[in-house]
Amino acid sequence: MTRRPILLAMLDGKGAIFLGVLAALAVLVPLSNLFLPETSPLHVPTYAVSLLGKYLSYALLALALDLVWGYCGILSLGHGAFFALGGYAMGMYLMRQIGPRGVYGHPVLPDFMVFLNWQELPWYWSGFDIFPLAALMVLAVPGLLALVFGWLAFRSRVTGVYLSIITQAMTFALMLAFFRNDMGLGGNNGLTDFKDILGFSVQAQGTRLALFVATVIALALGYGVARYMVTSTYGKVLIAIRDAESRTRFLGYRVEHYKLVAFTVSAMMAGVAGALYVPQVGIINPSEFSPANSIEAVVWVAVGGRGTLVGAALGAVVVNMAKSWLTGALPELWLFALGALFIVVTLYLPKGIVGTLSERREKRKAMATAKTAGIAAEAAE
Amino acid sequence: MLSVDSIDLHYGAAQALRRVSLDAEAGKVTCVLGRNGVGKTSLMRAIVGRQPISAGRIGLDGADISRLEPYDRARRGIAFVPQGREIFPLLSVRENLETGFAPLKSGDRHVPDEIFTLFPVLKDMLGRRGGDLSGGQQQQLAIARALVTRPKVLVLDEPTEGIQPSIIKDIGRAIDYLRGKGDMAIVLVEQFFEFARDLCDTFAVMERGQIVLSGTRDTMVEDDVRQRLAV
Amino acid sequence: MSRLLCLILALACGLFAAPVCAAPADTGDALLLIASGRFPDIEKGVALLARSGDARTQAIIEALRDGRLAVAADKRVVIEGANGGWSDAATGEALAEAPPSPKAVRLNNRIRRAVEAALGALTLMAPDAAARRQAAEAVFRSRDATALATLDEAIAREEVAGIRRLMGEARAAILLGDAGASDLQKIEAVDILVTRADQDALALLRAAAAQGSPTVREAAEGAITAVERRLAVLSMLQNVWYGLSLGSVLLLAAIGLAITFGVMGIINMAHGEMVMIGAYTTFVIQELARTHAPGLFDWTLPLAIPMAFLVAALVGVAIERGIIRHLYGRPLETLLATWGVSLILQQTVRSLFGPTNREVGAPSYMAGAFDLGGLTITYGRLWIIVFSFAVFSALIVALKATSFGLKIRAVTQNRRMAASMGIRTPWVDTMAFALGSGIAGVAGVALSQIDNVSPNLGQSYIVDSFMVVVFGGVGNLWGTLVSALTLGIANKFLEPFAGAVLGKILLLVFLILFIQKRPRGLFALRGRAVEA
Amino acid sequence: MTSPTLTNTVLYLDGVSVTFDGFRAINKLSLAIAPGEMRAIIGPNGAGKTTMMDIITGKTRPDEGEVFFGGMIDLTMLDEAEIAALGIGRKFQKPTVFESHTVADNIRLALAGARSPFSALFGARNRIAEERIDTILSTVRLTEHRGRLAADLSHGQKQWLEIGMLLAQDPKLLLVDEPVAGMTDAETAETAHLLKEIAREHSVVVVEHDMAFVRDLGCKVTVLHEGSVLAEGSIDAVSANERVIEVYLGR
Amino acid sequence: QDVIKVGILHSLSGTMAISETTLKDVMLMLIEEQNKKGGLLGKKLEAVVVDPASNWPLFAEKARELLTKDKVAATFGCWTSVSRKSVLPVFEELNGILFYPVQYEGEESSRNIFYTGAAPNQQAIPAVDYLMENEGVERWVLEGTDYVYPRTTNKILEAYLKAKGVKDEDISVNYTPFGHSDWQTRVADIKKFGSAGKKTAVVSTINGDANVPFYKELANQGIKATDIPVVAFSVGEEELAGIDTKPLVGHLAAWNYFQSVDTAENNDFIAKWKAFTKNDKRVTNDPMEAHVIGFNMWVKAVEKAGSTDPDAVIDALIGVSVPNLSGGYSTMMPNHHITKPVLIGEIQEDGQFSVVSQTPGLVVGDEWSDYLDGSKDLIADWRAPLSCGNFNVKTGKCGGQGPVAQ
Ligand SMILES: Nc1ncnc2c1ncn2[C@@H]1O[C@H](COP(=O)(O)OP(=O)(O)OP(=O)(O)O)[C@@H](O)[C@H]1O
Ligand SMILES: Nc1ncnc2c1ncn2[C@@H]1O[C@H](COP(=O)(O)OP(=O)(O)OP(=O)(O)O)[C@@H](O)[C@H]1O
Ligand SMILES: NC(N)=O
Ligand SMILES: [Mg+2]
Ligand SMILES: [Mg+2]
Repeated sequence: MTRRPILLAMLDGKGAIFLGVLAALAVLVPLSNLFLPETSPLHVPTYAVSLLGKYLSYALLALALDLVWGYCGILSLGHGAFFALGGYAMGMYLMRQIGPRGVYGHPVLPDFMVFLNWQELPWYWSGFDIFPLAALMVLAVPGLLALVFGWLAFRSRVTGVYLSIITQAMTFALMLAFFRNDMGLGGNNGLTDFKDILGFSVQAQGTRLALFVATVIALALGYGVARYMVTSTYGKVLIAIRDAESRTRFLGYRVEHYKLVAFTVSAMMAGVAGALYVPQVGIINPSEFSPANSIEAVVWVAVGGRGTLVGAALGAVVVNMAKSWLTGALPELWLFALGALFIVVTLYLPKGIVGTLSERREKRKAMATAKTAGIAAEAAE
Repeated sequence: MLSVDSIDLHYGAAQALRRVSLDAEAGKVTCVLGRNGVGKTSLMRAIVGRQPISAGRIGLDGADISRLEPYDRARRGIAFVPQGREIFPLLSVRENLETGFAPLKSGDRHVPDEIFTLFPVLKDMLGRRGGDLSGGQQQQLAIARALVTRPKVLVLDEPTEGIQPSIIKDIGRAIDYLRGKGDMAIVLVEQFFEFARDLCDTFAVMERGQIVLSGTRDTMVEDDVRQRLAV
Repeated sequence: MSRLLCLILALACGLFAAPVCAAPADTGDALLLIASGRFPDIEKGVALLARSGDARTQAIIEALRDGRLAVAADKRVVIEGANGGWSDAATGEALAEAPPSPKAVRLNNRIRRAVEAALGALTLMAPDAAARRQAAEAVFRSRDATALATLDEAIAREEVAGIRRLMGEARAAILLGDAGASDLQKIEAVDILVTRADQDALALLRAAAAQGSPTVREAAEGAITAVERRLAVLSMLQNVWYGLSLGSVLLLAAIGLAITFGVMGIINMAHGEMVMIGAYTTFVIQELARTHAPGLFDWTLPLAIPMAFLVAALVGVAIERGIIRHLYGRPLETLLATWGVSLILQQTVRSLFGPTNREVGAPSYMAGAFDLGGLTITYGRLWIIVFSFAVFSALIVALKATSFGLKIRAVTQNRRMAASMGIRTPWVDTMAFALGSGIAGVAGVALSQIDNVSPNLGQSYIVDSFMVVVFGGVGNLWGTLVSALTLGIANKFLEPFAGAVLGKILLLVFLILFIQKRPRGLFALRGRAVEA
Repeated sequence: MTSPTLTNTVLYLDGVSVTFDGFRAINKLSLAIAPGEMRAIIGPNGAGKTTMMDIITGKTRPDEGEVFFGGMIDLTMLDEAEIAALGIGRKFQKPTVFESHTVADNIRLALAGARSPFSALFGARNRIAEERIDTILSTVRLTEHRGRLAADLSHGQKQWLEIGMLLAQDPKLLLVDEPVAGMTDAETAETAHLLKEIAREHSVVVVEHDMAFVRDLGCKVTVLHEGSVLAEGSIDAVSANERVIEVYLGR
Repeated sequence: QDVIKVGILHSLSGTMAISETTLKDVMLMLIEEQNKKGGLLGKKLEAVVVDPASNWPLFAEKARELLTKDKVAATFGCWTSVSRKSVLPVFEELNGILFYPVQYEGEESSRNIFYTGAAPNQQAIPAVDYLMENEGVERWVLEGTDYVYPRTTNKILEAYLKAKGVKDEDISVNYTPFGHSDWQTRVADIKKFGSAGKKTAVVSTINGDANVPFYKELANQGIKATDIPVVAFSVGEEELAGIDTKPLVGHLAAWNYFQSVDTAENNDFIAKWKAFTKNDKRVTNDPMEAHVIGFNMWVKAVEKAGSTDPDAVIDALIGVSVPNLSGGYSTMMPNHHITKPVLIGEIQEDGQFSVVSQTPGLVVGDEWSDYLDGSKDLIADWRAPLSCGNFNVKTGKCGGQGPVAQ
């Protein structure tokens, strides 16, 4: 009985580099932001800290998606929904923190409710002023939705594009529902104009740094969880399911349970990502549910390398950095550049950035072993 | 007719064929024998163009076809019955057969009656989807489908696999009949030794990606071959 | 000035007590009012003109309607002829030279209504049947009591039964609202309107029920229930029709995808952009027609269909040759690449045609609506339904009955084996993708008639298209058909109860649940063949 | 049903029928396998042999009839995973292995043991398992391919890997569909030997067309034809049966 | 630094590009012109264009980028209310200046935002008045896209109509989602609602893409302006350019500017615009005029303050008066809204509007509606000493929108 191999396997080359980079970010970014003079080329301005934080929340979403898509073959086109739900849970907490500082000065009700003549908070808003409860909801709401949705779908053996499309239908339906003002969640405008988080101003430099560090930690933890899952026997079963679902059943594995665990964990990770995203960008609204957003998340994973975890995170960061930079630098041409990036990656890096790199490395290794094996074979003859 | 000249074949870094040469003549059955994983299927893949060769040359009627795409080789008369059958699962049996029309001139686009004489079971199943057939039925369909193209070279990779004894005999008779017509070269990969022995005009035994023994039926020493096929 | 004042006084008489104060209105006075440029005065001028009995009246009012009536700098009212010449409005005499800086008399809705009413009464006996029909409808709408006498005469002379009925209905409408009409006349009118049995009739009957004498009220109330019952049935049918037409739009949008995705297995995120390209092709053709051959405008759509097919198919060929070709066997990656393609195509169109909507007009046969036993059938929708079914049938034939279709299916089921059978797989792939793209382009022609022609056009259909294809069962064209129509009709039945938003949400939830029952769509292929 | 045959059978099929789109693939089939019995099933292509296995393993639901395991467990009520968990293992006619796993991992996944996601997540690996994997790999002669991806194996090697997985599963009842297809004669003999070994402690049902192999097995033979039993008995007896010769063996 | 940077925050891609791209172009034109005149405070202006891509969080990100990285002196941007809501905290936090050029729902006043589009009282209410007086409308369909602007506008209108004695059953309110494209059922319903014997009109707050299919369906089902007129608040010349307007003649729109307004300033502007875009067919519209006004006001205020320091400019802007394009002067009021004339136009065959009514004087933008319970007691006044965006005149207290806590 030994657990070491798993821990070791978890920390393979890629993983170690990844965690190392995250650790460095968590330390260096705040240091640079706080102590380097603004004129220094190494200074990270506060706005860039939040931007980085946003990329890293997206990275966590991509990681979550890769867990189900890369390792279990569930191409979810609705993961943005879990992200958005986590975001809304956090947004509701932040709204409650505004208190009487709203436009209409109502002690409890958010402005949009005052405006729509709501008399009291609807029941589903209660408790969101308490951070631990809100934090729980960040996990519970997406998790529960994933559990119910997954239980229905996996039990009925909905697979492949059929599953993809119903996840898309799910997020689409949620988008329409959240657009409705009657939902009591701010309609099209969503939730915005946040003031405090845990008593600190969301706009304060220190809060922004703390949120950034929290995101780094969440990403590292998310990576740890995902990596643990995929390197354990569980992960091998997931891959088996991806390759030959029915064969796995004939070995006695309850495929639906395996999928359900992965899907739910992944949804909760996405929820956390959304919750970290919201205070850093300052708004959550129904367009986060739009199918295009979820498809984009799939695109990040594909760019980075499906089934590599690190690649998914990297893909999210690369694509979003490119987007941030291009929308400013080439405002009228950036779609060409981004579109071209996607095409080039598919054509020349068929397994995504990380996937192709590690494949190259493995090939080199295989070449080496093949050589030695060849020698051995000759010797045997 | 078909000549394979000293070819190498790699899967990534791993070499599966080494300097393999083989000739197949019209009206003759050329058998390739060998244990699991020695490279028989790889050789067939090289012939039909599914896997590129890294050295050597494959010729058909004197022309070099080594670089041709699989469909161009098919159009020049190489038909293939792959290991694992590869029936088009959602096409009906009739449609599976009709895919063989592709290299034919429009006047020739019909399924020859002799095919149903060889495999009568197919006649009853024309409307059934290929994927629904039993394994043995699919194997028969795969051979029939190859024959629809009226090939010059028929490449069969373990055609008796999963077939009931009586039909194996039928297939043997069919191959014999096709050989008898004299215009078709037949390359046959087979593990079923007796079957191969009864049909072969020439044979080649493979080991570790190489041909280690070859000759004609008359010169074949059965025990040598059996030896090579033993575990 | 004083003359004008006097005129207005006279007019006030004319309007409110026409029978008593029958001051002979003068065309010149009317024109003076029209020349004033103030909307209320123009309106009065039209009314005065209508009553004048002058032979010139119709010409003047028609000119006003068409924007050809102008006031020159010298206050003279003039009419611009079709060929550019000018004539004096009052006399009809042609002017030797163009009047000084003529300014067209402006209209607003009130004046338009007055013009319509005036022309209605004037053209009730026009030689042209269509004009008479229009006139009868105008009178029905204006319910102008002064037209009653003309109407009676027109009814007596009318020979076309349909128009006579319309005129009778107009007459009934007037009488029902006319305080002077007897109860007997009103009840008679109620009976006539019951047979019309549409919303307009209902409105008139309701008004009568609210105001009339007890007997009239009773008759009207009975009539109202009858009409309402009929309308309820009609609204059901109307919903089916709406659903059918929405379904046919979904079908058109999805059908190209049924090939590229359903048959070829390419997750084609650029499908919507192919539709968009078709729509822009239509726009370009219409632009060309507008500038070079306005007479051919009605031919632009028939012309656009093959052109859109060709353009979209060519773009499809380029995409397939350049990108997709490298991705067979890696279906999921097609999603990434085609997403990139879709971004590029959108931006290309935005750069070429600008970000704003472009105008695609409706040829005459696409415009308007007709009445089918009480159902309003718009021509545009009718043609779209017909068209989508035609495209669907053509495609079924292409895939099921031609060797090309067989090859596409063979290639997509097992590319390697298809090649070993001698099928030129690259060629088949290209052609199949071109076919799917071309059909998407053709869909764009139809969609340009009902939706925005903008760079975002494709985006708005992509989600729905995938849903239709998947709901119907991937790879099953008939499934796509049934699925599109089902979703269309279900949507239209939910909308009146739940509203557009909730209706759509319900439909999506239903779809999710339905897939649990049939995990491979409506028309799932079953058996070993699928799992193999 | 508590008929005497029921209680002492491992597998009991009675009056089973199944129809696909109007085609009756299995027709009132009845069959009983005793504990520790080895049974060979032969029959023409399309007789319904594979379909029968599909029914036993829960892949196909019969239209009518009873299927009992261990005397009292109604298999028609269970799904594939539950049936496998009961101890019914299967080798497929067309070898299906997990292509992106290594040969060793394929075996590892098949190894008998807990199957729940939680034990897979939190259970530790153990050395005993590794040893068993080694043993099985050497039995199926894939030791030198241990670290290769299953996708890279040749057809015959995949056959062996499937057999290895079946061994690893260590089920009470083994359903083996055409194990020697694509094997050389020597390997065939080897396989027969292996199966006989296994049959000492397990019940085994083997479907095969290779009559020499069936003879090697030396067990009772059932001949299926058009979805029902045509003949049953020793290999010599059925080989001599006129009907069997007519529909299956040929002259 | 010898340039003054001006941020342009309009979507150039995504769903809103349809409307917003033009505003980016008009800003580029204005800046180019100003530079020709010698720039501002002796420095050249430099436009910083970014594309927030119709993505609301991206608006906030880009706003932050403009303010911190590019250090722009002022920003002209946003169209949808949600995009404004998204950037509002950013402008307040970083003390930037945003000119918002689109008609909107009101109920907001930020120290850092200048609202040059119409508030509901500068558009919706005059339009309804016109229909009541001139068309004798008694029955109302309030048809909108489901988001705040239509919802607020309709709420105000409902209150207003009821105050005018319109009965509940004569008002029908309906919302459809963004991009709604199948209008068959709705248009049929409107037709039905309109055939109850009373003169009916539709007040449309349908936004963006949904308009084209809506008008196409109106035309197809034969609803003419003479039967049921539709008055829209989000349909201008640019939107009409994508529609065949022949069947729509007579339908209305209420704006503070139309391209057809015949004044010297406007003719000059149109000429410059066509020259700048090198396109004879490019139209102008109301939000463009709002940007023209806003830009000119900013230029004047900077000159007045003698610097681009935000605090100075924010203070200097109040009271600045510049010519608008319809022949008068617009003034920036202490509530950060401006004075505007209200014009009602009817759609013409050529896609232009014919002005059929115009308010006699200028109307002051009312940020807190007098017709809503929560807001009728609120006022905004950003002058010292009040300096508050939501001062409650009843309680005498400033609500949450006081001076930004530093
Ligand atoms: N899903 C299905 N739809 C239609 N027919 C089917 C289906 N599944 C099986 N069949 C038919 O049922 C019959 C029995 O098939 P089965 O695979 O059980 O045969 P088998 O005895 O295993 O044959 P073989 O020895 O060739 O493997 C065949 O005729 C086959 O075509
Ligand atoms: N796609 C592949 N990628 C990598 N290696 C492969 C691939 N296919 C086969 N091999 C390897 O190449 C060698 C030859 O395989 P091949 O399929 O040609 O054998 P074979 O003689 O046909 O065996 P069998 O009798 O089992 O069918 C084997 O070692 C096999 O593992
Ligand atoms: N402010 C608007 N029109 O959204
Ligand atoms: Mg082989
Ligand atoms: Mg079988």
